[in-house]
Amino acid sequence: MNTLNVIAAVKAPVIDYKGISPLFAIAGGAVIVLLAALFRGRFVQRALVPFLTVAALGAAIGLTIWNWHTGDSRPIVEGALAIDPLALGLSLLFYITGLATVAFAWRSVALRESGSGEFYALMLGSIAGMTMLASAENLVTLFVGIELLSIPLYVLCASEVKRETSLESGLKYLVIGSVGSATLLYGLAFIYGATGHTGFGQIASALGNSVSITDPLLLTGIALAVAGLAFKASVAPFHAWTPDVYEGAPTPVTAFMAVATKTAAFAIILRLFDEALVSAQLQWAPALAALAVITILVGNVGAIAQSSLKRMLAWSGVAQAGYMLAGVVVGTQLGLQATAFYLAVYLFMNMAAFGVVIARERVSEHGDGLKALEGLGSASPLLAWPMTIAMLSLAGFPVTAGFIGKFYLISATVGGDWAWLGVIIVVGSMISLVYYLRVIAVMWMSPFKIELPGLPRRREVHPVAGWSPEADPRAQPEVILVTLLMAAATIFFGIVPSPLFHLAHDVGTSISALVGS
Amino acid sequence: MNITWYLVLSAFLFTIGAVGVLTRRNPLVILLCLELMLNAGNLALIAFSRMWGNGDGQIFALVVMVVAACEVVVGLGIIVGIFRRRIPEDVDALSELRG
Amino acid sequence: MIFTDIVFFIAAIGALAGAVGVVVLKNPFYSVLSLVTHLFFLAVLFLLLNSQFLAAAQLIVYAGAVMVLYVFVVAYIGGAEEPLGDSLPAIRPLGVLFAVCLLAELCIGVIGSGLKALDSHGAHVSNTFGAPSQIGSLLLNQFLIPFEAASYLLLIAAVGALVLARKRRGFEELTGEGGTA
Amino acid sequence: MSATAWAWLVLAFPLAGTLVIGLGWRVLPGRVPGWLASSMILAAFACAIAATVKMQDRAPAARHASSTLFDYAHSAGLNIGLSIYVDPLSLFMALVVSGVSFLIHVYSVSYMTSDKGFTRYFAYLNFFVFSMLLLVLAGNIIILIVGWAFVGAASYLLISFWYRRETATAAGIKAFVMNVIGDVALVIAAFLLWKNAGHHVSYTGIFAGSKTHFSHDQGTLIAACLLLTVGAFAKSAQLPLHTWLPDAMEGPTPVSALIHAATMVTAGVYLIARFHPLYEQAPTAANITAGVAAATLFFAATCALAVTDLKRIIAYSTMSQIGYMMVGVSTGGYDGGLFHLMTHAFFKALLFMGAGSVIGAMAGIQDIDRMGGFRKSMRFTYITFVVGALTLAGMMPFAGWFSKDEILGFDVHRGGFDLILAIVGFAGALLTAFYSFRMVFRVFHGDSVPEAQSLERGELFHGEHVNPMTGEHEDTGVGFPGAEHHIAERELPMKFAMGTLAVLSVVGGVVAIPGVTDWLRNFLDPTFADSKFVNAAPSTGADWTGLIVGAGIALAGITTAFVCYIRRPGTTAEIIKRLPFLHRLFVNRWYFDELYDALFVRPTATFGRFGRYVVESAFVQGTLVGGATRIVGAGTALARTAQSGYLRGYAVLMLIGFGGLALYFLLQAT
Amino acid sequence: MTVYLSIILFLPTIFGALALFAPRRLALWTLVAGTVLTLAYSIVMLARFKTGVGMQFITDDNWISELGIRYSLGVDGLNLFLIVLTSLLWVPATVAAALRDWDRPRLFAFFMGIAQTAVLGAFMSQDLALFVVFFDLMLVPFYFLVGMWGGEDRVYATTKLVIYTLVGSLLMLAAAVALGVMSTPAGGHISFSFATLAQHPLSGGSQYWLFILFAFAFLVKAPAFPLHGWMPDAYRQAPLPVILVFSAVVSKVGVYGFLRIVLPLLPQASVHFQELMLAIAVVSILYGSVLAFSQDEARLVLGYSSIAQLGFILLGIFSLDPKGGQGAVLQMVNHGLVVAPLFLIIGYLAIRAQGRESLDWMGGMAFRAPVLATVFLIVALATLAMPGSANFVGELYILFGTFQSKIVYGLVASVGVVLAAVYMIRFYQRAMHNPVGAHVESRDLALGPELGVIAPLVLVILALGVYPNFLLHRINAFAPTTKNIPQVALKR
Repeated sequence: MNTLNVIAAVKAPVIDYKGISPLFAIAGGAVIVLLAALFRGRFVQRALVPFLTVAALGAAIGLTIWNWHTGDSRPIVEGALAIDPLALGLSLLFYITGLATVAFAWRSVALRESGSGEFYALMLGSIAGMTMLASAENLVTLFVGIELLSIPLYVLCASEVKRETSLESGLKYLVIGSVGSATLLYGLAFIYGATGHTGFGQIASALGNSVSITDPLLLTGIALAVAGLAFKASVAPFHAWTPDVYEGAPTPVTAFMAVATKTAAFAIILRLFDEALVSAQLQWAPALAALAVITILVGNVGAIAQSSLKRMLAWSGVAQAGYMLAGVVVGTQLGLQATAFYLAVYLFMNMAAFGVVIARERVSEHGDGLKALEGLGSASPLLAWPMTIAMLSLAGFPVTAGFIGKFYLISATVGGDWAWLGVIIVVGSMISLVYYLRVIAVMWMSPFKIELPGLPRRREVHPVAGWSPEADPRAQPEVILVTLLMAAATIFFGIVPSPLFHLAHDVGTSISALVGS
Repeated sequence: MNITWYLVLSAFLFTIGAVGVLTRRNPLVILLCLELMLNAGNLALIAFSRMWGNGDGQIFALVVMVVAACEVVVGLGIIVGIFRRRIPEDVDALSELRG
Repeated sequence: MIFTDIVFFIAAIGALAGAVGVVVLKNPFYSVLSLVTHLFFLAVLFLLLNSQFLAAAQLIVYAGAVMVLYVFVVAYIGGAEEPLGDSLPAIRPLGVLFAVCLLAELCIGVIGSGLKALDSHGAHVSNTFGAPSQIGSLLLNQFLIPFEAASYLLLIAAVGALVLARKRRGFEELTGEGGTA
Repeated sequence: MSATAWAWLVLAFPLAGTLVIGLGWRVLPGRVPGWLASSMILAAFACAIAATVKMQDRAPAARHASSTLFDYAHSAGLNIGLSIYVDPLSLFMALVVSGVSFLIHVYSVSYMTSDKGFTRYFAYLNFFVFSMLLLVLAGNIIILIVGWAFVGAASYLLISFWYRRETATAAGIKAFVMNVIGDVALVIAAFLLWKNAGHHVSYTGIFAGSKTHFSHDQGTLIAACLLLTVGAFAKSAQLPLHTWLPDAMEGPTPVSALIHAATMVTAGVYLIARFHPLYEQAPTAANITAGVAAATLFFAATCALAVTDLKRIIAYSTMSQIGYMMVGVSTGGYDGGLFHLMTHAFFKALLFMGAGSVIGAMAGIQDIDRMGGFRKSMRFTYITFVVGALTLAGMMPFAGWFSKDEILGFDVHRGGFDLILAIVGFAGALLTAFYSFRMVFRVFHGDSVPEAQSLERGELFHGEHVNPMTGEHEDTGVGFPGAEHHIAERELPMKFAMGTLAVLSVVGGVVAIPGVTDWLRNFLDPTFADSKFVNAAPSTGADWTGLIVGAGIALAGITTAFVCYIRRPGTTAEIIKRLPFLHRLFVNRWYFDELYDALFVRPTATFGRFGRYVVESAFVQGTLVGGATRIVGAGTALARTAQSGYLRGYAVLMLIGFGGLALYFLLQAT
Repeated sequence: MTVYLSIILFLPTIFGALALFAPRRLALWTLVAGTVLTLAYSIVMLARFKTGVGMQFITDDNWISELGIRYSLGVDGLNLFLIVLTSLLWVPATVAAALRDWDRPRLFAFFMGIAQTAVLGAFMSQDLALFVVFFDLMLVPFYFLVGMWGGEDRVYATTKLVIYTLVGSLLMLAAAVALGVMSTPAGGHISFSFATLAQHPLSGGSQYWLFILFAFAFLVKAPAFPLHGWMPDAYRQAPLPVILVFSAVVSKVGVYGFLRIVLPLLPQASVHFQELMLAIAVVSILYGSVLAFSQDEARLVLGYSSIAQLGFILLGIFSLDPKGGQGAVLQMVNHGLVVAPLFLIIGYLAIRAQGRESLDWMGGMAFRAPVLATVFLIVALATLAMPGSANFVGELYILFGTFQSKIVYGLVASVGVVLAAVYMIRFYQRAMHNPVGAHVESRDLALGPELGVIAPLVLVILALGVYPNFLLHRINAFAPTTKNIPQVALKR
């Protein structure tokens, strides 16, 4: 009683420290890493800093699991954040991606260029932004989260400052990204203007009461917001930056972006649309569906005839985003679960693929070119197998997690009376076979001519090996290890998907506004 | 003066910013145009904040200012890098990544 | 009321003029200056919307700090005139065209809205509205997290700038137009 | 042992022979396979006799029995047993087949001695006999079809026995395909009967069902019968499915004797006799069958006039003779038809054997223009051949005289449409007599050709080995036929076979001399008891008048031949000069082959080429595969050109995208 | 509830995995051991099979309960012999493979093992989703097998093969999911088990488009005209043991799907599209046959002949008549049994014609090779369904069934029987008969490596020719499922 009065008297917010502890772990980790990096010296740079980063991520994972609970979301800090399975589950994905990236970046040029402390700190900062985003409960947090996510990435993309393409990708990402966030901001402003609130909960309750769902102001706001978020998730036609930035950025950064950024983007898309704007679903669902179709088609046809693996993966990433968007469109718990499931799967298969690309481009004279994989099957099966598994999974062959993911998505679409979207997904995967299978063919069935139609490349790829002399196939165990782990996970969850299903199921429960599966 | 007026004004500013991004080739100027767009957002936010009489919008705007500053910093950093790399300050010159 | 209207129009025209200046002026240095003017008039508008604190912040943070940074950079790399012509001629007309569409759509969105409040001068507010105290309390309560995050963001951005602009060896042996090495 | 048990044995022996010879091809030395095979057939013949005896013990009404080994196919309402049906008809056929086959086996033992495929030959031959017996003993129509196809396969194998000859393989595939057409017709017929006659495939079931389920001359029934007829005609080389038979002469001569004269080709006759209840219920079908058969018999006779290849002449005569049988059985003269089947088996086999002997003497040459004057040098062959010829010509008192004229007499007696058939038959008989003696005179009379002379000198002529059709040389070292030739005069087995057949041809008629003996009719009656023509036989007197007329015709024919070839040689040349087009027509077998080539072979081949070069490449690969590829390719090009690499280009793209979105949302707005 | 089928199912994969670690020379023999063991098991299964009691050896476990996918296997008259056939034919294929040396033999064995498991799984599975899983999985090993050990244009061929067939399979994936979801009663838990699906029939409209998707997948697999675009390249390029199993077994999975899935689950649509499918079947028969005898490549002769043969099977299935259905099943087994030895024979001929597989290079090979000739002859006659062979009985049933329901198609189809005779005999003659080819050195089958491999198959063919009821009697067990199709369809 007495204490209550005291708390009431002091107008300080109630902060659930347990709830935001993962966020603290990451943010604090970044600071510690920075400080540690002040001590120059090989040991600190090569061993201590990475270790600290891993420690921070590990701590975050632990805390997240500690926080784990199913059921409805729990707003904390005056409803700025929500701690619920959707947030927790997806942030787990960020952390895992982060761990993999630590290994990938360990020998990278970018690390040497920017200094490991700065590199890892920036990465952690970005992860912090993602964590915020995943649990954002109001528009302001949303915006800050997105910026905290993006700005470090702009830097990381450009961090190989001596390489022109790295700078180019950095600038492109920055400019287009800022346009995106400006659009988003404007949209959020309109939504705020239409509803008078910034909290998702209040917005949801305002829709249909204080403001009609078909109010032009609101809808324009939604349109702007969709555009902004679609940009982050690299959904066509807002995808154009993706291939260029992915190709130009240092490959570890590309891997990180490809998986984590997309996951974060979908996290916030799910929150905004399934929580705040759920009652306007009739209005936004068709638009998103159209975007999904465009994305699936554009992404898949774009990926064909790419000679750079990073580029190919970028395009395929666009296509995959389309698949997941279909899960959002459905707007049911099942759809939510399917999307979450696919995001997890997406992490494993892409990380496996990127790991191989990294391992190869450091030693091959073809860099990240498709040719760099020629004859890999007999040369080093340890790399060829993960790549093969990743490609098969991306193409959606059975006994890989990718198949289950597609299956789940399709059943979600059919269940939500969007059967034709399911068919579109299928059509997309048909087209995708062309380029996924070609990668496998190059690895196992060479020597043979890779026919690559299309634009002549301006820049012939130079060996990156010159930049990191100690990198040679035998000397990057950490990369190979991560790759193998990811591939193993892809297969494992293809055969025993239940763990992921439970995760996805909890995620699905976190937004009770949705109609049950 | 009606709130509508402010909003229309901000729409104009936003558009001008966009046009700038599309038409200018100097990365510096493009950054400036981005600032314009963000400020248009700010104006809208504050107008709405006034309209509803709650402070959320103003806080939002404040945050946006910070964000804008950060973008500027990073952007300028990249531009400096480009300059050091002896590449002309022309975004069209940076089009090696394509296809 | 007339007075505020007049002020509004002046400020609005000023802001627009500044914005247009940013876009059209060839020399980046002038662009920066016209942005400053733009920001100033914007601050005036903020005052009209009685958010004094933000007006102040606008002037100090922007017109003050950020713009100075700009000026330095421009001075450092020299405000080069933009090369004439365009590598994709289609863009200018196309861009302008779609920008106009954008404008139209935004205006429709604003004007077509059914919200009564839009046509009002805004809700009746106490004179503490927009004052530092109110902002402060909001920042420390409801928006604590965004506030902290924003400050954190500044730190990260600083680190980023450091990474990008740090003095480095090795640029010398890179030929200007060469591909990557 | 019951009759059916013996019947199973009849089947068992040849099959055993096939397997033993086929598997023991490495170990069996010299002529052993030949003798082994022959003995197997002899055993089968013995068993057939035993079965007959058993059957004769029963009361006439009870003279049929069936036995099923196991379910051949039994599901989904279709119940087919692996069963045989034994009755006088099947026994009669079994006797004829196994008997004649035995003699031909014996003949072959020496004829094929030097052939490198000796063992293979006898394996095939035994397999053929097994199939033929299966055909005649089959207890239901499906098993009948099985046997039907087996004999077809055996015939194919033996036709292209000398597979180095492209002519032989071509003839083989021709024969096989024509036979398959027949099989298909039978399958469809089987279905129609199964469906409409109460879901039976066994003869007894079908006949019982047809009585109740079909009205007289019902359309479905006619269709079924006509399909049966097609099957029969395909096997028996009747119009229009006859073209394979002349080419079938590519096979070794004994094969022609066995398969393409004595047994297989007469299976069609058996088929129609077997299904006589249906035909009697569907007179239309029966009449059509008879009509076509009559046409065949005349057409074939005309061809036999003109052709100069010895074996082919006999082949055409076979077609023509089968025509007689067909007329007989399809008009209800079952005894006559089957009687003629038997006698024909004797004399036609005999003729072929004689021809084989001559061809042996000619070192493989078959063209009668090259022959002449073997009268002195090949006494035995000459005599037997003449006997055969006389029987064929229907000269009194040889067997053919009785059998052929019984058919014709029966038709005359029935009158009406059948009278026309009979008249055609008599006309055919004239031609028959003529061409059979054309052979005799041109081969054995006249001045001796070198081969004959060397034979007179006592050594067998050994000529260069050539393909009788194309005349191209053959290397006997790497294949077939064997290096040496054999003639009856020097080979006891050949003599034995020909002698026996000659005797049979002379005395064969004794089984049915009008007014004197009635053995055949009595024997067969139980099968045809249900026939409504059972008592339709003409009076003895009428029979004899018919016989006299027949004999006269035969005499006329023979005399004409005598005049043309012996008394006034060159007459034929005169005639040819008078009626060149007729000659050309006959020589080219009325252009049937050319017609089929134009109608079926070339169109199909063209379609094949069209499919291969147009449909496959243009449509399947070009449109379906290529089309999809091109669409995707276009999409790729588009996406990649949009990916210009210019930052501001991307911004525009975003703007466009947003424009679309906003437009949509504003349309949603009120 | 028994683990029996699971053993048969996974033995090949296990041994394939073992082969990965076996010494180079023994790798393929390891797999051979596996296949032989599998065969032994499935023969025991055949012996234990009880006719007329429906589904047997049932295994039914949760696999992915969240998606309602169950790991449920079972055997009835429909798939019994297809399973046996699969485990039978993999033996000669692997032995033939083991008798020549490959590079990377371990991988070869591994993929062959996986392939067999996938095929067996497709035949065994009693759950639609599980079927789809195996159906798609099948392509992976074949992609590698053709692509790594094939001929010159192997990569093109294999890519085409996989994409072409996977286009079908993916459509089927969509259709399968849709079928499962849509036929789930409101609030009920989703299930893909055939039994459950059969209980909740869909409305006509949705049946139709699902039918089209399924049909597309299965027709591509078969292949049927005009969806056989992948066939010529694949047949030309694939290594012989691989194309052997592909043509003999894998091609059956598609038509099997019609009987197992389409007819029972989409009866209305099956009736609705009957004429269309019959037309496709008839066209495939005629087109395949005609092209088969205009080919010079031995493999392509078989390829196009398979199109015709599968056309017959399709015909039987869509006669929607018990006779036709059983004939179709019988014919699946028969065709597998004759095609396998034919491919072996092509191999033997090629050895004797300096490695060339074109008929132009052959001829007169029967000389000094009586055994080869005999074997070839038997198989050829069986292939053209000569009466007395089990194939004849199959075609007889198919034709009877078709005559029963749609006689016109049946009559046209019987032209195909004649054409079959033409192309098979032509094939036989151009290889074995006629003057000896210039580069042929004719010799008989070597006792162990050649005759030993092919003889068992030929014996099986002969045995079944004598006693086809051995198959029919057991196939009969599934007759009920097809017998009531038309009535069921009309009832709904």
